[in-house]
Amino acid sequence: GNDSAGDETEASGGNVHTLAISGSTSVGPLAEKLAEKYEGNNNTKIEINQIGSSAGITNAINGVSEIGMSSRELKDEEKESLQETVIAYDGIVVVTHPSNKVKNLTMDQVKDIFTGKITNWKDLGGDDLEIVVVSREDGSGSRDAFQEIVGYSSGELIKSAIVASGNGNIKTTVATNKHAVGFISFEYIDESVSPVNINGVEATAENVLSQKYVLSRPFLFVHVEDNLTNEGQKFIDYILSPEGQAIAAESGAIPVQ
Amino acid sequence: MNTTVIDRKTATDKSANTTEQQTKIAVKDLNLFYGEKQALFDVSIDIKEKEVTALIGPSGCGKSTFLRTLNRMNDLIDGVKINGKMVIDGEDIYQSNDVIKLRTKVGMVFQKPNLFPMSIYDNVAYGPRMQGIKNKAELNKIVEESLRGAAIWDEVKDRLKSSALGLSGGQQQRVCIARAIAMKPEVILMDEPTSALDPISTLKVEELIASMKKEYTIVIVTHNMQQAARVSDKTAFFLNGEIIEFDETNKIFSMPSDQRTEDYVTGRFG
Amino acid sequence: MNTTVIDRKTATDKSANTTEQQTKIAVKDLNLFYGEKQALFDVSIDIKEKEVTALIGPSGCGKSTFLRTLNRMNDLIDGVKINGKMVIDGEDIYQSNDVIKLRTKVGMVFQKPNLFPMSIYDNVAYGPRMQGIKNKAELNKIVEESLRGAAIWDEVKDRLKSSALGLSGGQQQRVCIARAIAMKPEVILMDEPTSALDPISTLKVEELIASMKKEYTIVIVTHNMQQAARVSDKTAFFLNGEIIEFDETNKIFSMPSDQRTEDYVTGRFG
Amino acid sequence: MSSIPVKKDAGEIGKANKRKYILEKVSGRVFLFCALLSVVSLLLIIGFVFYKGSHPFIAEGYSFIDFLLGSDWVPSEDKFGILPMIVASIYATIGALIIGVPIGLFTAIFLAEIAPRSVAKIISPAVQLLAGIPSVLYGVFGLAIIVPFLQNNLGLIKGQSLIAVIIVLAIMMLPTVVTVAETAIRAVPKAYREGSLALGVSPIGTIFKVVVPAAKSGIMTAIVLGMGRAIGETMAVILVAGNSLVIPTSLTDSIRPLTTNIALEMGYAFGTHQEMLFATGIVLFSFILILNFVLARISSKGGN
Amino acid sequence: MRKLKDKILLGLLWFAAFLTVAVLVMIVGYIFYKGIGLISFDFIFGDYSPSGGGGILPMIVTTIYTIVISLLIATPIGILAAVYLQEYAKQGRLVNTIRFATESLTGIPSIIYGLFGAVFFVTTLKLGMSIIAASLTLTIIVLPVIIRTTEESLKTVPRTYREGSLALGTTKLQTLYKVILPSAMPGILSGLILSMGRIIGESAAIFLTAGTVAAMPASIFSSARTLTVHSFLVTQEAGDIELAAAVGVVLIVLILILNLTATFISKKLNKANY
Ligand SMILES: Nc1ncnc2c1ncn2[C@@H]1O[C@H](COP(=O)(O)OP(=O)(O)OP(=O)(O)O)[C@@H](O)[C@H]1O
Ligand SMILES: Nc1ncnc2c1ncn2[C@@H]1O[C@H](COP(=O)(O)OP(=O)(O)OP(=O)(O)O)[C@@H](O)[C@H]1O
Ligand SMILES: [Mg+2]
Ligand SMILES: [Mg+2]
Repeated sequence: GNDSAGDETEASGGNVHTLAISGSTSVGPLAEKLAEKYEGNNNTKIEINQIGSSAGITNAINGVSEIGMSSRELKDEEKESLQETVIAYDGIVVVTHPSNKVKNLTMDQVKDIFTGKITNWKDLGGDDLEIVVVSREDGSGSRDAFQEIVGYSSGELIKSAIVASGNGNIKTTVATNKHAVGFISFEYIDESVSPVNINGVEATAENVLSQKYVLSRPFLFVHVEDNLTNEGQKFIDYILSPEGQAIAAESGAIPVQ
Repeated sequence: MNTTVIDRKTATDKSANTTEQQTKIAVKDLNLFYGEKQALFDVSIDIKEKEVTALIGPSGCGKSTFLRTLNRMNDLIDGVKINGKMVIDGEDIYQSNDVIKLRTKVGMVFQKPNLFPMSIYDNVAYGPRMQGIKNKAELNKIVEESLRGAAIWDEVKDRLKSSALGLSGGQQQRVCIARAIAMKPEVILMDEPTSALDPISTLKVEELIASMKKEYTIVIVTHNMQQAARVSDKTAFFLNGEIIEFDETNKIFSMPSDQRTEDYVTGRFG
Repeated sequence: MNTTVIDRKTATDKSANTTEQQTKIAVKDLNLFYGEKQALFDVSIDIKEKEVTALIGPSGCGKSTFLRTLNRMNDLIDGVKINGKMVIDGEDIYQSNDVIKLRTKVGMVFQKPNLFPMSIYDNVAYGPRMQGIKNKAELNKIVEESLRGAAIWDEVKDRLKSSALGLSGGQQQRVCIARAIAMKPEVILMDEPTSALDPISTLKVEELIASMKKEYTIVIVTHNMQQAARVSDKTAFFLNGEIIEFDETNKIFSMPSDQRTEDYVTGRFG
Repeated sequence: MSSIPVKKDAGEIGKANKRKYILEKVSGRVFLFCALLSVVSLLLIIGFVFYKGSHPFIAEGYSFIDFLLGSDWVPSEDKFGILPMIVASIYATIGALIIGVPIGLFTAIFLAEIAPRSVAKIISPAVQLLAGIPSVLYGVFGLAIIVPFLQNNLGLIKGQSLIAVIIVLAIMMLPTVVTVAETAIRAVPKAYREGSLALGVSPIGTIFKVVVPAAKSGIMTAIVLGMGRAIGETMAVILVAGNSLVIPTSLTDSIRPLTTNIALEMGYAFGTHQEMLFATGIVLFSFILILNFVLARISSKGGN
Repeated sequence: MRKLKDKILLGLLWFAAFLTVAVLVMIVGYIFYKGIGLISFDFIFGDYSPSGGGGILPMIVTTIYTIVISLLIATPIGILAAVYLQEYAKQGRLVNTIRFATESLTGIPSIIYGLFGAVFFVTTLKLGMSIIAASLTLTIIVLPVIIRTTEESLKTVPRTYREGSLALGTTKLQTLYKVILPSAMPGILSGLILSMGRIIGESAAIFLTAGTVAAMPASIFSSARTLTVHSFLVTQEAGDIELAAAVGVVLIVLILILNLTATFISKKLNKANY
């Protein structure tokens, strides 16, 4: 499969090949940065569309895009037609309002908060404030990963939880509400929110790599075997190369070993 | 019906002899500009109470414009400037701020019928309702009286609730008159109120004007010289925005003092 | 000018004696319904070429409705049903599909002036332009002739390029006449064309009608009995959607054969 | 007299006009084509939504009643109940209409009838400007200003609430309502105003009793289009609604309207979950149909 | 009584207008306050860089592309469809149904249009994720707005204009473009301005059909990112409100320029008719 696609490109000589990638809005920014560096050195134009994991996977399946980006695990029926490559990991961190005194939680406490068993910060050593839970939307890769690791299901999530779409919206919501707790990717942490340690372990890339910090999820590139061109393969290779992984680390993701 | 006509004739003759009627509207040196263009030049006229004053003159001479200054309808047109004095019942209407009072007192019937897109009943009841009359029976009475007064009752009594815009031009104009009457104003301004009417309706309206004279002061613009002669006590002849002559109707039509008036009124025919 | 008037009188007298004029429009058993409501009942009439036919009758009797069937303007109103025969120049206009030809041939002036929101010049040049005349000089000529013909040229010649809607009612109506004349039609329908005009303009328009008669067939609705008597050769009296009587104008006004006609025309005054 | 001679060739159309009639016919067809094109594209969309959305109920054995009346929405556990969202949508839309329509109409009336020309000339385009500001920015504005404001002043633990949604939607429908209504009011013939004023009716009375009723049809369009904007809006609502899956019982509860449910999860949904989101779209569409129907009824009632 | 009522109503009118203006000032003010700091020559005219520091020129260009193409397609179709419904079709059940459906479709969330566009234009018609696919989707979104507002303004043209013109033996078509459409122009224009707003403000329908490629589009068949999609992405993922607001500032200026142009064009058109 690769060959025929490769022939096509070679036949067209030095023409610029356009590599269409679409999918997850979480993977997108990282992919854009990688593409920017890569395009500088290679005769390839990379088009990245951040339209959501499912849309990207669909595009990859029906050939609209060569590569799909996903921040969620593939479902079984999707796995039948798609190849997946983990290009990096994304650490997930629990965040609160900067004024919140609670800086450490156990995994069980996190679960109790998100399932509504603990409803006041004073039970966790904080001020007497009701807890407002902020979650991502059902189906989101972050949420899937977070729930799986923490150990509760979507059905158990407290009903009154605010559901925000995207890391940015969780961050903004938590940053403007003293009661709030949510979870976001490492790369979006800044001083507007306060990160919480889990079981006393700080949320850092090193701790994820050393497997002391367990809240993380994979960033996936997926493609249909026959649709991937040489250029596509080369870009994936580049990402997995030390240079590519360095860029990933720089932009807040956790490199694959 | 005929008696009314006779009554009117006598009344006209009487007023021709006696001039003791009080001044209702006194206009002095009125100038009106549409933007740059002057449409009225130093108009001065005294309109007497309970008389019919006719305004005649060729098209475009400013009759409608002058009529509309009497209830300040020209205020609505952008760029209209007015100076001079216009006193109604001793009150300078361009000094007072109460246009509503003015317009309740000075009713108007326009050149083109301008009924609202409502039922006939609602059109006539509109004014009284806005004055706060809610009682159904009272409204019904006002509507019927006004429509009868405008000689249109028989034609519309079965379709009071249907849209007024489905009426013919003549019918519409008469409902407009009814709408004005319904407000029981003191002065009624009419801008060619019968120009869209057939002779029979015209006759009815003229009789109406004659009978209304007992209570109201009426100013009427007309192109119909015969009509002016028939219905009015005084006539003012306008030309190019000026009043050329203003006098007893008899006098204007029989021995006008200005050559231009004579030229105009003898240009009549029929 | 006066000669025209005399000419006209002679012409009228002549046509009263001689009936050899050809039929231009033949109407047979025409019925018209506005939805459920019948407005015209079995109307039959022969309109002769190069004559003026007046339609008279009380308000709401169907004069305008009938006039509008002659150039199929009623087609525009939803729910209008027409049956019967209407033949112009040997052609049944309700069989033919060429309304454009019909309306080019049969011009119309409406009851209320309906100028377009364009300049005076563009209003008059509108029809000719739509027929494909582009030549400036030719258009100028048509516009000037038409405006002169409608006795309005002198009043507007300096403001041809300004909006037609700034004119007074009377001025607007005369521009409407000019607009119709500009198309050089064969038949001209006029729905109370002078109801908004002063006597001088009315006289001019009546003279115009008289002089136009040499070339055009004219059908005119009027409320003014004198006008009907002055300008028309034949007169049709409508009542409740029926033609009660149709005859020489002289006859209608001097010795009508129907009592209702007599009642109506003797209701006149002046 | 009884038989009128009719020429044989009478039916023929003159040469000169033939082209005009052909043009007339062609243009009529073109107009019809355009109307059909719009109708077809609209039908395509409706068909698309219904095709996708009815699949689970027809082919996969889900119960439509459970879908409508269920109050649990956990796609990952195959639970699809949208009752809380239906209730939320109804509350939010009605609330936005109650606030947005009067303010919008009154503003339109103000601009068309009361404001001096020079003022209206500045405000009207400025209001139209509001129509072009992306809804995301309304959402950001809502999240950064309205939500904290509500939270602080109403003593709430979270400002993401029904009332926040209502306020944001009311603001978002303003430009549409104001612009369309203003145009309609300006188009009312001057003769109506004159007729009323000449009866000694105050300018305000004239406006409300004659001008506004005369502009009724345009005003209804303004309301319907504004409502469309309110119902169809997603991006701003996502940010201020809180999107909680509860049946709202007070103005301060977080809500998840039907639209945000679709927009929120479509990015990650697949299979039945995605089809259920389309089914949500069907419900939304029916909801809009009912509302429009009610509005049309109201407006024709007012017509008599 | 009446006077008091009048006073209250007048007060309400002022209050409503004040509220509207206040909201306007607050929103525009907020956007400027947050965003103006980022505005610079490079920000507007520089090329985009994902690693930061780049400008938004590609998004500006894309935005203009989508506006122009969508309006080029939607304006004639919408106006002519409205003309058909209002002037040609027999008023009755069918037309009312079409009208009703059109109105109802204004309420469909744009994400559904987006999904439809993704299936129909992008995949079925094989246009790929592209500006043209997005523009076609937007065309469908704004059609109801254009049709309804045009119909309304056609309704306000007095019947006497139609009669006056037709009585001169002109065709419906001539009457339409010489008399009716020019008189209806102001209303049609405000509908177009609203549509333009809708196009500019749209995000969901665009990112599913045009994608989010942050590069200068090579042609209308390229995938690209509009300003609004850009501000949507930076809010949603990065929570970068300053950047979103800065994009908002650019959008507001762009809308201003476009509205002024539209008004100018309509004035020119009106002059041409005098
Ligand atoms: N709104 C306006 N703006 C500018 N000029 C106007 C306006 N209204 C009227 N005029 C001009 O003012 C003059 C007087 O007009 P007016 O309507 O008072 O005449 P009129 O005597 O009532 O005529 P008619 O008998 O034809 O109704 C005319 O020359 C007219 O063109
Ligand atoms: N569009 C319409 N729909 C329903 N009825 C109508 C319509 N137009 C006119 N009519 C009715 O048809 C009858 C004849 O009207 P038409 O306008 O022909 O009268 P007319 O003789 O011209 O009266 P006028 O002298 O007042 O102009 C009237 O009763 C009128 O109410
Ligand atoms: Mg006048
Ligand atoms: Mg008539």
